[in-house]
Amino acid sequence: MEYFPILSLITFLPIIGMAIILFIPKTQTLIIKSLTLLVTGIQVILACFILYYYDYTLGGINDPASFQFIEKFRWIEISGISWIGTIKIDYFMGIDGLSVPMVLLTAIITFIATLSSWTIDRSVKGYFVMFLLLDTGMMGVFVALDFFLFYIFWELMLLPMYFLIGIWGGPRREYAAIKFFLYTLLGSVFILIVMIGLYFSAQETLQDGTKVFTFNLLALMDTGNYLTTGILSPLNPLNLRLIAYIALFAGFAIKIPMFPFHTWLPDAHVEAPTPISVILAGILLKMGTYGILRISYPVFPDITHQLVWYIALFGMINIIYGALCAMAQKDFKKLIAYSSVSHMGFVLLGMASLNTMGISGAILQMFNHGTITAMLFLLVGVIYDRTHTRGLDDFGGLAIQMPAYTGFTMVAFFAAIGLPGLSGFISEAFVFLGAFGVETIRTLTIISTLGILLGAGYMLWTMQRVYLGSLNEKWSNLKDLDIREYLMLAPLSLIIIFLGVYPSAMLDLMTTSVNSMVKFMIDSKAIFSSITGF
Amino acid sequence: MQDSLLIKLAVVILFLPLIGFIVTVFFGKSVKKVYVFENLVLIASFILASILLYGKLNYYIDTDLFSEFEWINLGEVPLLGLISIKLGLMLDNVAAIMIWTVMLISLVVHIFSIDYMKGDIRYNHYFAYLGLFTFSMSGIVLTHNILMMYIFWELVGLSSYLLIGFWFEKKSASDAAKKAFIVNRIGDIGMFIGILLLFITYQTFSFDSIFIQLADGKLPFNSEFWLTATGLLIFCGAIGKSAQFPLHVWLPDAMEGPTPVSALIHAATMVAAGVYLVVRVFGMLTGDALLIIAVFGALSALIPATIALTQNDIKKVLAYSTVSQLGYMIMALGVGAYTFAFFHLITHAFFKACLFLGSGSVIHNMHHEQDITRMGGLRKKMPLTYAAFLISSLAISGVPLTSGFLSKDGILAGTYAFASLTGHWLFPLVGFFVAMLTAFYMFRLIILTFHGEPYDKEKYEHAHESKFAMAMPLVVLSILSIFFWYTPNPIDPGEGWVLSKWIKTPEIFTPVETRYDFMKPDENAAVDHSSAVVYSSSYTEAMHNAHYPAMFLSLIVAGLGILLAFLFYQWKRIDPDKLANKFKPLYNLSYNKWYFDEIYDATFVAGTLMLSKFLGWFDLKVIDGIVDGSAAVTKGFSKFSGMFDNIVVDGLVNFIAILSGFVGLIFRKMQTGKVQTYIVMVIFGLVILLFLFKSF
Amino acid sequence: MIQVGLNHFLVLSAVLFSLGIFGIVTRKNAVMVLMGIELILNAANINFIAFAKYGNFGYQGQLIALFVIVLAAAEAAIALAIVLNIYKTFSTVNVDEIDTLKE
Amino acid sequence: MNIYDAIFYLFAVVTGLSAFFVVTTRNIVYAAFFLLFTFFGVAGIYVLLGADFIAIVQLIIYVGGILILLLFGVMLTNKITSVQIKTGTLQIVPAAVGVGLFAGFLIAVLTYTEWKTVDTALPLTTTEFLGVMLLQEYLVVFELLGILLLIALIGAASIARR
Repeated sequence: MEYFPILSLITFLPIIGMAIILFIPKTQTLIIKSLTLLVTGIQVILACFILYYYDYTLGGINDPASFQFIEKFRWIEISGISWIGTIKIDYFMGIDGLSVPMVLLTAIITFIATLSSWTIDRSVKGYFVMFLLLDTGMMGVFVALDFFLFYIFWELMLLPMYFLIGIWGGPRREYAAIKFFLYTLLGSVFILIVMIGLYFSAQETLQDGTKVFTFNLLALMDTGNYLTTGILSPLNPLNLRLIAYIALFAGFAIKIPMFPFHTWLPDAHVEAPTPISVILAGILLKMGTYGILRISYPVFPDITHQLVWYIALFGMINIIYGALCAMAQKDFKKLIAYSSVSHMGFVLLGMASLNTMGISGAILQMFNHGTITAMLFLLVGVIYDRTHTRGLDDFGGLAIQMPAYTGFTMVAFFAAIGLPGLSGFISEAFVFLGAFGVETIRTLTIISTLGILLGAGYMLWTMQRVYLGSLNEKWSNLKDLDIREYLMLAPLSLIIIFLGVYPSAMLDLMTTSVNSMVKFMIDSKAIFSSITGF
Repeated sequence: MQDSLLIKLAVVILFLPLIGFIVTVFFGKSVKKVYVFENLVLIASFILASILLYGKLNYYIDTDLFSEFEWINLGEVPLLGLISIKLGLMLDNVAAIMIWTVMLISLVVHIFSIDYMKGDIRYNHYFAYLGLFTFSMSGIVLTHNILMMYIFWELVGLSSYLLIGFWFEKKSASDAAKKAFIVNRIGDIGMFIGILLLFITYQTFSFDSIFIQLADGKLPFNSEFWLTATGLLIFCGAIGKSAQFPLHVWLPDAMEGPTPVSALIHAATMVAAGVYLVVRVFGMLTGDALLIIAVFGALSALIPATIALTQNDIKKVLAYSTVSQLGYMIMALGVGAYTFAFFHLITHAFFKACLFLGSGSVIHNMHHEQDITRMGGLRKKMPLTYAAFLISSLAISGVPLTSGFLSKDGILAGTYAFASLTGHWLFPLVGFFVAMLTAFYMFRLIILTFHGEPYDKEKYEHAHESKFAMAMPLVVLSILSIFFWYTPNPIDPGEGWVLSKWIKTPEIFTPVETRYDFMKPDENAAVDHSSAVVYSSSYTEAMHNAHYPAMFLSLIVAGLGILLAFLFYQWKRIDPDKLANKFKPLYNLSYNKWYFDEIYDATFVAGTLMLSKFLGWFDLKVIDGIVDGSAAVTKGFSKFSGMFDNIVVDGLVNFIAILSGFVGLIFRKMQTGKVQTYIVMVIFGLVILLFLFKSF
Repeated sequence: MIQVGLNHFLVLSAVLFSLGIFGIVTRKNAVMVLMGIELILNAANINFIAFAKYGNFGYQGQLIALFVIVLAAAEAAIALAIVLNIYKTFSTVNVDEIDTLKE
Repeated sequence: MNIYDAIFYLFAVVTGLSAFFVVTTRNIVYAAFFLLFTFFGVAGIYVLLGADFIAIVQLIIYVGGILILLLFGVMLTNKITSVQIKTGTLQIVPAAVGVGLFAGFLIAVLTYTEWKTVDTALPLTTTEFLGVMLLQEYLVVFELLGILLLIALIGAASIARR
């Protein structure tokens, strides 16, 4: 396995699938669907391979030697362009404990979203082409270790998403798609600016001893690589790093989405077709937090330490505000969209703690939220397919008509409100354990615990309005789940229950990395104070 | 018998009901008879629990057994070192007795339910949920670790949610289920914060290692205040689960569930979990914390008792009496009467389960009539139920020869002794007053239900004694409400084996200066650490002195209460309605449950809903408005620039186009279509170029 | 008269080249156009070989000239085939009458 | 003025004149014959430049191949028996002016440029060296040319048959 480019394979496999689909006549929808299913299935298998060969003892984060499945070679090399000098960009992929859960999540959720896409009947070929392109973009973000490559994947995913919402979406799809596109594009611009700023601030020493400007994230994490005169160098007296950090953070925060940048989410979710909602909530939202952990934190440890309180504050606002907004919604999908806002707040809070428990809680919450919310959206999709309405007040008593469906809903709902024994609990508990241990954000943490209560409030209220009570006569001939729906929901609920009972399965993957990350953050605090003297 | 065997037995007991749940819930639809499996599982676990109890009390009466395994390992954490989270079981006498009680009551409820629930469309699921509940409750009882306790704590909440909302077609049932879960969550948040405090202080969740570190003088934030606060935060969990004031509102509503469920969960076991939690963490509660706990207990004993006086729903009366009795236990713990509190927990479990099952029997045979004013005279029709109900009522009222007398008298004596040592005389006062109220409302219940003339002749005629499966549990439980199971001496519980050998006051680990004065070790006794007696001798003495006065007083108040009940309802010497009219405000206050629901609805619930509505509006209009507004501004600007583009820029372009079109008209002539002409032109072009760039 | 050197050859090739172009441009008959093209190719060849001799490029110039000749042969074959085709289509080989490019 | 120069001028005149006649004569058959002389002249120039092999190839391919081909083209497209083999000219004046100017500039450029010349003494026979180069350094090109010729052959046949 040593030199097998498994990461490239898992990333570009969908592109290959896409190329093949382009040659299939568009009337052969079954073949197109099966091929997509095959491709995503292979991705899941590859992810399992990665898991199997993954070495739990290697930390990663800033140490290139302890990254795994590394693929690195010179990708773009343009020499001697006037004042810019030589441009050298690496094709650099590798994974550590931060990315492994995300790679796994992406593979699983995409596979399930493919199953859920079976009901797409409008221009199927185009849909799956876009779908697979999106898949590559998402996977790429999680394995790229070069900022430039990361950015390319980041942008690559934007376009198919726009079309997927804008063409296959609901009645207000154009509005939602454009809102999503512009919002995230705005974020990308911020990221781009900071990326370029970083590029001209640090130089990497190559093996032959020459120094070149670099996009290599690991090189950017080393304070020794920064030029004294670099724009974003810690030594630069202008101290633009704070502004750069905020810009970068804002870029990622839009994706999370963090209050007050969250309003694209409800619209996008409501209008997107079910599988796209699943991907949006299950994977895309994680990119924001992943980006912060992978880039913002280690590249700007000094600023991170300064701004932790604000990150926690926004986490708290997300939790409480999202929950309260969710309570006010009348549309099932919107409710879940706002619950995502609330749940991603836990991730922010956990990250703000900067200790092992908090950060592993945050990553675990990312994974768990991915599975739980994906399941919630699938569940909404199930009744939407049957009834073509999503109004919470249009239903009632579905538990009588669809017991199996209600059973799955219970699993998802109770996981979402953090019931022990289901995966949501562990991550929330870890987030709180971590955040509570930090003195500065303790008060915020205590306020955030209200989120657990509010979560129970809106989820159970929804439960009551949709599933309990007497059956609405209109729906007296609804059918319970079919085989395909079982296939989508059962694996997710198994994951949820398994991780609830045995969270170590996921936590062990990340502990070494999280520990080395925390260590890195602590060490770099000392390094920075010795450099800059604050 | 080896200790490892006992622990293994405990593990089996813990997981058997879970297996029952899984099997029953998955085959509930396809296999009609699967509930039999669940019942067999319960019988098996009850037998095992009996063996466990026997083994523990016979062979390991003074040792606590532990077993734990690593659940989560966080590895070498920077600054903190190795951190791992362990789960495990602890088996001490308290746990062994409690698990046996839980299993017994669960078993009788299962058997009772076979007939009671017959014909329900989700019959098998009902048993599955019971299995889930039994599993979670066993988890709470057997755990040695506060995180695990929290885990099972929430699972108990889940099963309670499922069972209260079992008849979810009724809106009131689903409302009650939701309310129960959310109100419990409020308490749980407090408990969770308490757990967080414990963890960041001690880096562990296990009770024993927390206690050891506490005994070494390690305090949260190095302050006694925070130790008190931690204790109280943990107690918040108990407030929620044991339905203590001010979170007691969910329990009466929870009576929407099937009656056997009320017996199992909302009377005997789950609500006792709160008390059990305080029992478990007793060693780390400071004097201040205990005092506040006692105050909450006293309030919870008093307020629901006054409410129970005027309620007409048979189950609601019992529900309020449950809250009141749990308040007793909490108060007892607060005043340091640890052993009596736990003793009362056990005895209460039996007689309250009996009362609920008895009421279930009545309700079942009266075709789901729950209003006691519409019953009456059932004594003749249902003698067995009546007898069981009567014994249990005597027990709860504290009449001698019953188990309730022993435990309740102990609690009252405890408050009395506490008052004599510290001067807080309000506690015994409340205690005795509530004892009278209890006797009164219980006998009011009995008289209205079983005595007198039937209200509804037709229903009365159809009523009959329950079948064996429903009657047997009543008999078993009422027999367990008689004194001789616990002590040979019907007036002194202290001589019984339960209190002298099985349950002992635990060691206190809090710093000496934070304890009640009477809990500080005596100077002369301090040498002997191994002694189980951790209180000072002054307490023992006070307790001894309190015993007889308390007993007589409690007898008097119980008798008074019963007498009043007979005066009011049996002999009708005093007209309750007239009295009610005379004290209209007080009556209304009691009848309307002190308006707790209304107040909460008007403040917290409405407030949250309004806030959420407002934020929903805010989000849609303001935040999204800003987004849309900026989009609109951009759009307007782009419209303007579009116009500019159209008229000015494009005009210019068009002009150029027209111009070039004109020129093109001229040059069009040159377009002959003959390649050769083009070549000539190329050549001219080349010449011109050469001329222009000539370097000579 | 000066010694014959590189410039002489170059001038000769320039003359040949110009004549070739003149032929292409002025002749009506497609075959004649082809002949002009051959002249141009020859002019180029002279340049190659002249530079090979005077520019110290060794044999590479000659080799390229060889390749050009080969290409010329191929070109002539194809071009004549096209001319034959045009003749079949338009019944003429006069390029001035074939002006479909105009439309 | 040595013999070398004389021979050069001789060939130059032959080439130039016959080329001039090629492009000016109205009779296609004559033009073809003048082309023959042009090729001969060019071959002579090659010899003067020390490229004996190329000169022979020039003769064989151009004279023996291409010229015959052109003649065939003439024969096939002009029905000799009925139609005159003469061909018209067009736009002589602008073409003459343009080409003249162009030629002037070209010659000016070529002569005024300072060419860096090294007069290498090439061996008398170049065949061997060319052969070695063709089969070693330029083998790929050589092969490609072979393929090209084949393609041209097939292509020409198929186009002509259409």
